[in-house]
Amino acid sequence: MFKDIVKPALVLVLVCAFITGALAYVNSVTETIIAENERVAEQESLKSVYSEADSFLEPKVAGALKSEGLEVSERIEKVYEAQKDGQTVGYVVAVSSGGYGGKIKMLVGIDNGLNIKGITITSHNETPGLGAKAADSPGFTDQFLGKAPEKSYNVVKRAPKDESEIQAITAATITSKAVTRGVDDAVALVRSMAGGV
Amino acid sequence: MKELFAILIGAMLVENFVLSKFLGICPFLGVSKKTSTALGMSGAVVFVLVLSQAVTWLTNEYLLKPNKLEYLQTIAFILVIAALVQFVETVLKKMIPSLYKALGVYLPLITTNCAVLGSALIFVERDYTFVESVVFGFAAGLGFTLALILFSGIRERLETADIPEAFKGMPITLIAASLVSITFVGFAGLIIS
Amino acid sequence: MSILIPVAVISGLGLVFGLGLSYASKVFEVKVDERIAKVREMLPGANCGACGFSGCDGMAEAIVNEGVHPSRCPVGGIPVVNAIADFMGVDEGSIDVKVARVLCQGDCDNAVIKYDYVGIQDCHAANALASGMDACHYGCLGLGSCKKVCQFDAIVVENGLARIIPEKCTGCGNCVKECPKAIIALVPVLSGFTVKCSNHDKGAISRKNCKVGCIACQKCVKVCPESAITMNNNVAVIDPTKCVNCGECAAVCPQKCITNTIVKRSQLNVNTAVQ
Amino acid sequence: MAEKKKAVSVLLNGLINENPTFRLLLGMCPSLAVTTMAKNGLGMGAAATFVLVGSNLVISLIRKIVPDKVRIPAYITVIAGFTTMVQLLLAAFFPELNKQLGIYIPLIVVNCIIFARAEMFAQKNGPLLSVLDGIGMGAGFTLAITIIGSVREILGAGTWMGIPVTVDLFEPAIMFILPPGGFLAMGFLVALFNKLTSRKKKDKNECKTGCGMGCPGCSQAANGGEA
Repeated sequence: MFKDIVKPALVLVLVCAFITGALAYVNSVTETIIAENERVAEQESLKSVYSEADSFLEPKVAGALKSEGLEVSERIEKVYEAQKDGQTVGYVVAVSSGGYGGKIKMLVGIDNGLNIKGITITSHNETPGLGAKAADSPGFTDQFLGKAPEKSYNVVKRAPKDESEIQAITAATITSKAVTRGVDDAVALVRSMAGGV
Repeated sequence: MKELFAILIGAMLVENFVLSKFLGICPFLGVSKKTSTALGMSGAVVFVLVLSQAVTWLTNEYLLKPNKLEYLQTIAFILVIAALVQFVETVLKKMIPSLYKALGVYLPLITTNCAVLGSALIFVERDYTFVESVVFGFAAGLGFTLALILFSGIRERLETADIPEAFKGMPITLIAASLVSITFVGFAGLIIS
Repeated sequence: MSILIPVAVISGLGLVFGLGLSYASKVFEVKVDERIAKVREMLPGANCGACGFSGCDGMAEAIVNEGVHPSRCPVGGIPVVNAIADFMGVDEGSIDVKVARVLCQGDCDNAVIKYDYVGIQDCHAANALASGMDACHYGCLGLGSCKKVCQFDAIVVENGLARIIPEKCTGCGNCVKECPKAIIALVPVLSGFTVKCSNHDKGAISRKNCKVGCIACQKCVKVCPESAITMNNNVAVIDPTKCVNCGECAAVCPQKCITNTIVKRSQLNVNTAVQ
Repeated sequence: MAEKKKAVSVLLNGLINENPTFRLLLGMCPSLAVTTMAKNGLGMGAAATFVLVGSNLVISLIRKIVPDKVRIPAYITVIAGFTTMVQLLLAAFFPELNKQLGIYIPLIVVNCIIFARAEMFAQKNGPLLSVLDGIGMGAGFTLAITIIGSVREILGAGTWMGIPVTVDLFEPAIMFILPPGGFLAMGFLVALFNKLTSRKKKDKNECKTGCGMGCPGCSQAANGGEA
């Protein structure tokens, strides 16, 4: 009875315990460093989108925003408040909209005056060379910089006439539209948050 | 309901486990010599995938998440999968010996099958609910079956083709696999979300 | 302290699975006669089917359950047969070890060809096309079908003619079944002399088709002291049981198609060591 | 002396004649998925080697006490333990590489090479030989996937380790970064590997085909030598 039931179980438990013990120790050592890395990475990406701000408050999740009665589309993930020497000068909105190959996650920096400070696409799996151009070459996202239009942007195939028109990336209209919708939602949210000042 | 359907089609065609996510290639190349063995293997993979998705989801939800042990995911999942496969093997050996003989050596091979652990890690990354992750596992299994049977048909034809010496065996199979996976790239735009 | 919780969780899992697995393997124990596993290990494991069973597993089961005599496995040779016989407590019995031999000498230089064959490199394919490119209807096509099926790498195709290496051949008989011309025969390894030709045409025709074909002149039949050679429809056949390897026939054969294939004992592959 | 020679042969074994990726065709999942860039190949190879050596060592130490019933779960736990260790170390000290290799680090656990070596080698040999085998196999694996990574990166993106190589030589074929390119590159590389290593084995006098086109036929089909 002992030989073929308890012994195997015991050995397995011993192996598990020993290995997990070592792992837990390694984890306790690396945990702080990993958290630090993640925080630094996050700050960096926020900074790249909103260079003037010097610090960012803890993000508010979409659910919390909804409870504040703000206009939150299901593309919004969370919002960081951007501060410059203590004052809230603008917001960074984390948005994720459905692109060609799947979800495109991006950060949109918008100041109180509804000017778009910067956009970076944090993760996507669009086809390399086509949809991926939205993330790799800044040309596309720079079109959004500057004053956001009253209503929403519209995506055009030819050269844009005015501020509110965005030229789509050739052969990647779905991606271009997805990014634009994401930016529109971010602007709408910030507009409702900043009370349309 | 639409969400489940999207996952089902997505995992089967768009992110086909073998041909676009590169998971489960070892059995895919090793076993697809004959369609009969391919059928047996994919049957086992679907069976194990569904079971393992359910069990791993429960372990993750009630064991790992409450005490914040996310870093132990790999070890816990693989332990569950290995035990599950061995359990299935012993039960099959007793209950349905004919099926066990048909699967033969492929059953323990599933433990090291990247698709099973891969799909477990994906449902964590996308934090699917229980039903969604089981459907995802099932769809991934179907995708695996589709790719495997499609490919074993091709390989049977390859046997009679006149292939240069250096390309015999695995190289020509890999090139055939790349052509098949080009067709699956065509499904990329299918995501309806 | 924070180390304890993870260890507890994973070891808990380990415990549950350890107990579960060993309990399951106990409950679902399939009664298997462990002698079968032992015999299986002793068998060569080539799964060639020469014993008539589906493979070594089938053979092992047959030896243990149905009392089949181990000598049915030619591949293993004497040592394997003796080992299993002792294990099973059965007397070894005698075993005449067989080796395959190609009964043809028609390579590129000797055989005349009817047409240039540019097709799939397979004897069956060539044979389907007017029974092969060789003028001699019975000759070896040299496209290596036998070589493809030989698991022991004992067949070499040289200059358009298949040749079997006696040391490597284990007598499993797969090539005998495979050859579309059926000119590979299993002969006892002791038999020194064989007529390396199997054409049944009359002398005149065979002389036209091949430089080294048997022309049924019957000189060997007359000269053999043990009268071990008989004519079988225009080709001489040596009966291995009667042949004493004196070599008279080979000396007298005008076409030189009787060759001396005595294998020195030391060359023999340990599997087919003669008693 | 024999002991030392055996150790060296075990070490070199993994590199050429039993190269896990090109010869045994193990560990296909990571070697196809991660090798979109040579740098990834190197990173993945190093991580896999660390896990392989570590798990070979531990498994060869505990191989006597682990009963057969729980052999697979126990070995897998050891391998998973090392993989998670690599995962944590990478996340802490090489975050950038960790982001690139993403989901494929945990998949080292089911990398067939490691489990195969554990079953085939570590279970039968002592710790020292197992570690050497781990290093040999790991080096072979790293070498192979770095080669695949370089081929795919040069053809697919025109750069190598990030440095643009083929500036205007040709328009890079994006297909090589996509999954089909992985299979294709792997197929040709394995064929090349077969061609190179099989040259020694081919015996000259064997005339490959029958006398289809008379004797010249043999020479034309074989390797140019006169029949």
